[in-house]
Order: sequence, then structure tokens, then C-alpha cells
Amino acid sequence: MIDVLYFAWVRERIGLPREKIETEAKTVADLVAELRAREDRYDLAFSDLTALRVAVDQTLTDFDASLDGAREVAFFPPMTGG
Amino acid sequence: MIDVLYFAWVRERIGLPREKIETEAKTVADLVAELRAREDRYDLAFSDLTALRVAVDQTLTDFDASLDGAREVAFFPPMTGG
Amino acid sequence: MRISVQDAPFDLGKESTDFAQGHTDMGAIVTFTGLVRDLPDDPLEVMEIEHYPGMTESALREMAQTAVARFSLGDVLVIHRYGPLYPGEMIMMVATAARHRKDAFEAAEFLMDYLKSRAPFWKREVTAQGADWVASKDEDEDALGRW
Amino acid sequence: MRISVQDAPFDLGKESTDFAQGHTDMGAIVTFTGLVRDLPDDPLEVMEIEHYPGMTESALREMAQTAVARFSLGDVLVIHRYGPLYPGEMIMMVATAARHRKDAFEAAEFLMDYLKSRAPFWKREVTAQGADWVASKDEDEDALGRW
Repeated sequence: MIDVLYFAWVRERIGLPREKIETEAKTVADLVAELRAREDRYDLAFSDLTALRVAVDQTLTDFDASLDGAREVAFFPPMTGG
Repeated sequence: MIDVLYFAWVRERIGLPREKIETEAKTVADLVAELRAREDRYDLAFSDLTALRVAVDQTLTDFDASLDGAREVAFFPPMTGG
Repeated sequence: MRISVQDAPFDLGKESTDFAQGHTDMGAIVTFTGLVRDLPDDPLEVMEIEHYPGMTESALREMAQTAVARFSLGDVLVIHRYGPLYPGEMIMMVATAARHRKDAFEAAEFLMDYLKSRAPFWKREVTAQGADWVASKDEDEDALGRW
Repeated sequence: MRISVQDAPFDLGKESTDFAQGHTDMGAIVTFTGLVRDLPDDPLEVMEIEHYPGMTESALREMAQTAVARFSLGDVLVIHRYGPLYPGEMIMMVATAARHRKDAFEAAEFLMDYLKSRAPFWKREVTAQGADWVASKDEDEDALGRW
């Protein structure tokens, strides 16, 4: 069981800010593939990975990062702070 | 007649902050030569021109600058503001 | 070091004074303040800032610690707001204290460059025409190449 | 644009707040503040700053005008004190307002680099061992090569 969080327009497209997901995914990319297979709104949200960023357990990482031991994965667009 | 001003250690070496000088000097360098010929304290103050800066009518310039029409000449060490 | 992620406004004057008075062994203090621009002809009604509670604080703290080590800072302050912000309001500030001005300036620029592209904040602009998420700028990503 | 050469202390907080509030059409405000370092083991008793009345104001104004044009500033503030200054006191500040952070930072650094070597101020440090004029640093002169 893993907490999956969505921010900004990813949250809007998927329609919720967070959910718990039962998954055997080994990597972020595996998890993305599972999510895209679920429903069109996920497929649309993840259609261009170059427009997305991912954090595992609140640390920025890549889509090929391992989910071994991960408790929280977050997807969001490039940050625009400051 | 020209106003000559001294700042920082130049003022201390010469022993006064400003004086009026009757001169026919064409350039700052000519004026410096006149002053050095006056007294040891001037000769000492102007002994190393690389350690000095000059402003004519409140604008930084060089020692070969003309004094044509100048009303005020100031001698001082490199600035240390900020 | 103080990191604050807050919805409430902050007092730039008080923060600047407190920061400077706390570090009189440092000769140079730099502050940067970012504001929601208030342009008479601009249709912006409100800017909404979303963030990632938990990660935001830890990401800012890590950036600040990196800056302290890299630029020999005596101290650093980062305040960043979230929620609805209206034109003219202050969005965020950073302050750096160092012995020499070069370190204080570079540390503040380093923090701003990282904060722009690596701290989990997202801006949404609401105008009469609707609402849009602010797109990240290539130049902001490129700015990181400097460090 | 405000240029002030004064012996009286200034209030960094009030100056920062006033400057920022006056320029809400600008997205970025940078301030630099220089202080007399107050080090417990340092023998400095007082720093005396001499200046060239008349030329100081015009030199600072010219630098500020150059910065406004070169970095598209919305405004600039320069305050510099003279006279005796004690450890912990603020010597001077500059503030710059620009649409974007890069201009605000660069303008503040430009002003500081010029102010250090081209504004007619001279510092004298008084310690238990006596008094000495502060020597100019080659690195300050070199810093001007950047602009």
C-alpha cells in the first residue's frame, strides 16, 4: 500500500489530491503504467512525462526510481515557486 | 585661484583639509609638481602618485587632466566606501 | 536558520531588522523579496499558490543548509507564503548574512534559483478570462546550471 | 530614486518596507546592508568614515542613474552614513526594484561594486593599538571589470 499524491494540474486532471494504492510496482515508471491503464483521466494526466516531476518520500527523483520501501509518491508539474 | 582639497591620509600628511592656491598650472600633474616644490609635507604626500586619486570639479579624472577652467581639485587615496 | 512556510503575510521591515540585528558579527546582509505585481492594466485578480506540505519545508531547509556551507553564511532566512495572494502582496523573501558581500549576494541568488525550480510550489493565476497554472520557464531551469 | 548621505542612523526595516510598498508594479526587490562587524575578540573601537560633501551625492546619483538605465529598474535607494560608527551599526544600504530577480540582483551588485571603489568615502579604524586608514583592496578594483 502506497500513498500517491497529485498537485496542481495533475491533481485537477485526476480529480483528487491523494489516494492509497495497492501495487506491486517496482519503479515509478511501473506505477505510472498501472495508473494509465486504470482510466482515461489517469492516461491523460500521464500522457507526457516530460511535463511531469516525481518525488518519492518527499525527495525529487526520476521516473526510473525504485519504489522499494517507498511510502509516498507524488506527481506534479515543474515547480514555479519564488 | 583654485580650491585644492585633501582627504583621508593626504589631509593628515599635508595638515589641512583645503586651501586656495594661485597657480598657472595647465594640468593636475603641473599642480602636483608646484605643490611638491613647496614643502616637505607636500613632497611626502605626493611621493607615490599610484597611491593617489584626483577629482577635478568633483569628477574623478587622471593626473594628466587639464585644469583649464577648473575651480576645485581634490587629492585623496583610493576610496573605501560600502 | 529559520524556514517558514505560511499562509499569513509577513512584515518585511520587521524580518529584515530582526535578521540584521541578530548577526552583527557579519558585515553583509542581502534580502530578496518577491511580490505579486500590481499592474493597473493587468487583469490578474488573484494568484493562488499550492504547495506540498512536509516536502516544502524539508526541501527549503536542505537548500538553506547547502547555501550556509557553500557560501560560509552566518545565517539564512526563508519565508514563503501559500494560498491566495493579491496584487501588491509579498510572496516570499530570503535573507543571507555573510562576512563579505560577494558570499551574501551569491547565496541569495543561489537560493532563489533553487527555490524557483526545486521547491514544491505551484502558482495559478486567476484573471477575468479564467484561471491558468503558471508555466515553468526554461530560463529558470537554465539558471541552475550556474551553480 | 533617493540618495541620502547622512551621519544619522537609518531604520533598515522602515526603509525596506517603504521601498517595497512604493513599487508594487515591480516583482523583485533586493536590498544590501553593510554593517560594522561586532566581533567579541576584535579590538575595533570605532570606525570613522570621511567623505567629500558634494561629490559624494553626485557620484552616488550618477551610479544610481546608470543602474536604473542598465538594469531597467523601477527604482533605487542608496543610503550611506559618515562620521563615527560603532561595532554592530549599519554603515549603508542599497535597494533595487525590478520586474525580474536577475536585474534586481545584478543592479544591487553593480551599485555595491562601484560604491566601494568610486564613491568618495574613506574608512578609518580605531583600535586599542591606534588608528589606521583602511586600505583599498585589489579585489574591489577588480570587481569593476565585470561590468
